[in-house]
Amino acid sequence: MAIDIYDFTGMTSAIHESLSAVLSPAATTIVEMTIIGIVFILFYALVGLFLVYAERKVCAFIQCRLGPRRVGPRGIFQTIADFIKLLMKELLMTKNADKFLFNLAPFIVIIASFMAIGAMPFAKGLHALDFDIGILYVLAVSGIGVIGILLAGWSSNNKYSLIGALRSGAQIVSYELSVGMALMTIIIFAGSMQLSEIVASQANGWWLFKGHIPAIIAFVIFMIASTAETNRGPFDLAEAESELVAGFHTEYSGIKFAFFFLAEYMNMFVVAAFGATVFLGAWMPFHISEMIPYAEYFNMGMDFIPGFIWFFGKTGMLILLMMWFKWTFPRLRIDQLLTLEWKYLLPINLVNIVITAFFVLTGFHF
Amino acid sequence: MKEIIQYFSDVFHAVKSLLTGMRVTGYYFFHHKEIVTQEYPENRATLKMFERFKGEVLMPHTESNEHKCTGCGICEMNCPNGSIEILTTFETVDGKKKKIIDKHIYHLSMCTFCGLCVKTCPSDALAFGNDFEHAVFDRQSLTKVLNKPGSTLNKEVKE
Amino acid sequence: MESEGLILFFIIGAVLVGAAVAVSSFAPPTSTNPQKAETYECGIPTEGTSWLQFNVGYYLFAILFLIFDVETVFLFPWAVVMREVGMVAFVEILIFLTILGLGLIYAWKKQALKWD
Amino acid sequence: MSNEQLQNYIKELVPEVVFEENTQYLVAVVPTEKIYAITENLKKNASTAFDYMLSLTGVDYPDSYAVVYHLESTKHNHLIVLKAKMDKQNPKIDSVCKVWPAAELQEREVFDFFGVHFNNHPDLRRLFMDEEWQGYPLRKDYKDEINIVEL
Amino acid sequence: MSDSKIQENLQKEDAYYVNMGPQHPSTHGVLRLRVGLQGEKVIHVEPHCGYIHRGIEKMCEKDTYSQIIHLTDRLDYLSANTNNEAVCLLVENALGIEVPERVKIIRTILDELTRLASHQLWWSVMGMDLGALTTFFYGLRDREKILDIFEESTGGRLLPSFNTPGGFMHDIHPNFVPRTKEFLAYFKKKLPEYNRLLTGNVIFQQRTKGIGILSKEDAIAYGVTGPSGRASGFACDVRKHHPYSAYGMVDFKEILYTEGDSFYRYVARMDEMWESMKIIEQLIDRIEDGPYTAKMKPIIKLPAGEYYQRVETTRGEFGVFVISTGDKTPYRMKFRSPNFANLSALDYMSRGFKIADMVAIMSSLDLVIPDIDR
Repeated sequence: MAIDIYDFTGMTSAIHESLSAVLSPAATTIVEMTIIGIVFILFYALVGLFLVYAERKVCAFIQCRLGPRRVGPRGIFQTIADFIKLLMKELLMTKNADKFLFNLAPFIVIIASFMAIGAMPFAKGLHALDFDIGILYVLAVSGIGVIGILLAGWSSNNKYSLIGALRSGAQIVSYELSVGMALMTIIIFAGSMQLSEIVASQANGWWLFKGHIPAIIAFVIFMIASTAETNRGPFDLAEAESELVAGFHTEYSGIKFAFFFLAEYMNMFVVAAFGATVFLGAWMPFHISEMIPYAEYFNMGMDFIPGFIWFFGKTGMLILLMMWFKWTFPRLRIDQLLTLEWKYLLPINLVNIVITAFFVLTGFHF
Repeated sequence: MKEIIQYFSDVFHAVKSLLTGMRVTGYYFFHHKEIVTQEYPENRATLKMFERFKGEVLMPHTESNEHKCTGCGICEMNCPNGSIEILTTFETVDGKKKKIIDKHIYHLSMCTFCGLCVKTCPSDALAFGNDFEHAVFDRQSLTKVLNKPGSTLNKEVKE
Repeated sequence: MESEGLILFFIIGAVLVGAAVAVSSFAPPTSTNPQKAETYECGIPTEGTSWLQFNVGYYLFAILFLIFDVETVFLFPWAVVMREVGMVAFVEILIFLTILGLGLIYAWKKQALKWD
Repeated sequence: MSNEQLQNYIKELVPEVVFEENTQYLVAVVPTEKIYAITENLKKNASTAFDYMLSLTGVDYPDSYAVVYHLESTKHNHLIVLKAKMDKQNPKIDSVCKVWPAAELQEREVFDFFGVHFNNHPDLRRLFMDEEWQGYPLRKDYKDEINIVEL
Repeated sequence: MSDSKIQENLQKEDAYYVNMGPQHPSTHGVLRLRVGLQGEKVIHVEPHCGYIHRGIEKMCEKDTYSQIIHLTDRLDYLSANTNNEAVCLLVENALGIEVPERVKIIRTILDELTRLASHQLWWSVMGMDLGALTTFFYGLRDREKILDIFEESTGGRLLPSFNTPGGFMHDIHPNFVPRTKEFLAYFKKKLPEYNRLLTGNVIFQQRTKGIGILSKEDAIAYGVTGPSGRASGFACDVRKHHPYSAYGMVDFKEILYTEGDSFYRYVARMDEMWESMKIIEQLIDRIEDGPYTAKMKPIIKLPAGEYYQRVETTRGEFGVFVISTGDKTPYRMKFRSPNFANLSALDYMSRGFKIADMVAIMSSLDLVIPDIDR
């Protein structure tokens, strides 16, 4: 069992109590909200900047390059410099664009990713939104993002953008199913849709290992489908630069473009964090079976590593995997993309759910 | 049944081929020694071009400020783009009027580095330099006079 | 900290974008040029409208998605209680998924999954 | 077929044909109005089978415009050069697009540069120059003070 | 009008038109394609050329034959050396000059190195067009080694202008032979990596197999030559059928496939790289000491007449057609560029496929735009 040496519950409740001691309940809520808001904005910006930097470094190393090196030591401030540059760029809009929707699209994309990030269990006690239908909530909210992409593509009044947007529509519509069904296997195992309960159910082993073959299949499908959902290569058809120049965000410039860019990375983080939560036990440390000699010492050592490091470590590994996909594979064509979903992932998924149910029924899992 | 076996073998081969590709990129991700790019402006000190690199046309001068150009105009005639203009003056040596070079004007902006001027020069007065950093703000400054001011014709060159 | 949290995240998302766009709309140097407002189509003026009728291929998949997504909604509650209900739930879902699978096979055979 | 056999075959086909002498390949100057019939025959006939058109060139000779066809047979590996001359006032010739689709763009190029009009060409427009361009640049009498700099 | 023609016109009316190019990532230059689409399906492709038309044929009419060399570099810049050689061979043949065997061998080696460099770039760009950006860097990394060989010997990386009528500008660098050998040893290890990364990839195969099929008859009729034509079964290798330079002295295989789709155009080029290495290996040890040029007059005048010289560049058959009046400049000079003929088949090949396939077809044809526009 995990020893709670890095429990944040005490800290959060202490803040809550000290605030309500001096303030009225309503004021307490407002102050707390403000704190959470500021923390999340900072966190969001930090993750975004780091991911952009990480992607550039990863792709550089894969491509026998050095990557950014000029701004700051090893180029770590490169993305900040890029952000400032993008902020200082003129916002352009084509004269034929639908102005309201054109401006609305980046808001929708960012808000969707923001709301999804709120539901991530970063560590014990650090969990802003913990609904009892947490999985469904994350699925629903991350599905909103595509509306932003569709709007962006349509309102630009550009043929490339329109094709890109419609591609992305067909793509998300298909892969939403696989993501949902892959998660369903874990819901069957865990018997709950609340993220904190799913995490708690993995205290003595992650579902990826506990869940046997069905969980591994579900994990693979989840990784493929969620890569597709975030519009990342090899599924980046919506912005396929060799065909559609930049797809749905062809007409966006400056900071508005930056938000689409940021949203893609944040969605990648959400998806990876979600995968880490559901399949790899979020902040739960890695434990080995008690049958192995000296396992308890090993497990204690693992417990000593703080939960949020586990969480970010797992998320980072999944993000690295997604980056690795992107920089290795050619892009799929739209009909192949749909074939992959409807002829391979979906049938396999349906069968996998039945197998999972059978495993749970017979108790044939750890 | 055959179709189902085909279906699963397709999946298997697809995954296998994808993993093969990922192994290649994964190898380079971890082997930083394979990185081939250079950091160009910082490595100026160590950057060495091959000696034959055609960067610009030069007229080598000796220490005593002598060049070999007689002003014959063969390079001007051979240049396909008109990048070379030769202006000559007359000099009186021993009572005889003699044609010498006044200005050997070279338009770097028009040069395509075909090498015909260097090749056809009868007195080997021209050579290629290795400098490749020609970016300037003003197009006029790419027009160069190759013979240095006050330079004279090397005595060894036959007319 | 449930529904108000939702609103909070909605607001901070909107504030983040709004603030950045506001800064960006007056901070950068601007220049006006009618060319900048042209639709980008590789430097050539675009022909006709860009809001055009599109191939039906996409919509077929959207309808299929609708069918399967509704089924998924049925599956989620089942998945939660599967462990408690036991055998009955398993048999029921087997029947349900068989019908669903037959539907998929039907669509497959009818070439509905083939993009044209 | 050897060059002589080819020569005889074409001579039989079109008696007016003139063969140039001392040339690298067999060069036949054919009557312009019969170019389509000749090329079609040369391609369809199994013993000649000129199925591959290497190049289609426009030439501005001092006395006439000409279109030069380099034809090769992938089956028999023989090569022939056909030449069709037109008067300078109103250069017109039949298109060979139907015989070799490769000719479509090449004929447009010749039209663009020499102003040779190809009858029955599906889409005879300028190819390289602007639609509004005046004159035909590869003609010897073409003058352009702005774009052509004499050295 | 026939039924099919009416059908086609109806489709055209139904279509909407998208311009790809002149400023588009996948046209590799400034080619403009006006693409008629129905949904994602391509029903009509209309090339608009001329964005980098420089009038090289007109310029040639007032240049001497030595000066023309530097213009041919700039046609198909990826097979610059071969283009140079075409003009040199034409002049040599017209004048009846026999160049030393050493020159022939070195020319052939340089040709094949050019071919390798060009195919490496094509491989990089093909991967990039299909969305695998990493290939671009791997291909360029290996191409750099060839460019170094060129730079050391000729002084130019991309545009060497090394050939002159009769031979070369100057002698090759002493390092030429060891460097080429080193490169061959290096590239033999890297080429299988290309296959592992891209050729075997299931996504890549799905994207290219059965796409843009060109039958042998169509390939001949459209004049599609080079690896693109040979993938359709059109035996059009000038090196084999009309050997020039040292190609008669070496043993190599003409790569022929019958499938004629994008994938086999790809495979044909990959196989050609092996053949090129084979040719270089056979010749590299046969370079003997000797003169680097034949004796030439300072001013070259071709006897009056009409000449045609064909060579095999990286993309197909390159032809030079010269009409000389006995002057030191040609009366008319025409370049038969392989890309121009290959482009004419693009419309026919991409009809009925998707817009993404059109990009794959175009990159499998390996078009170089300056060669089209001239």
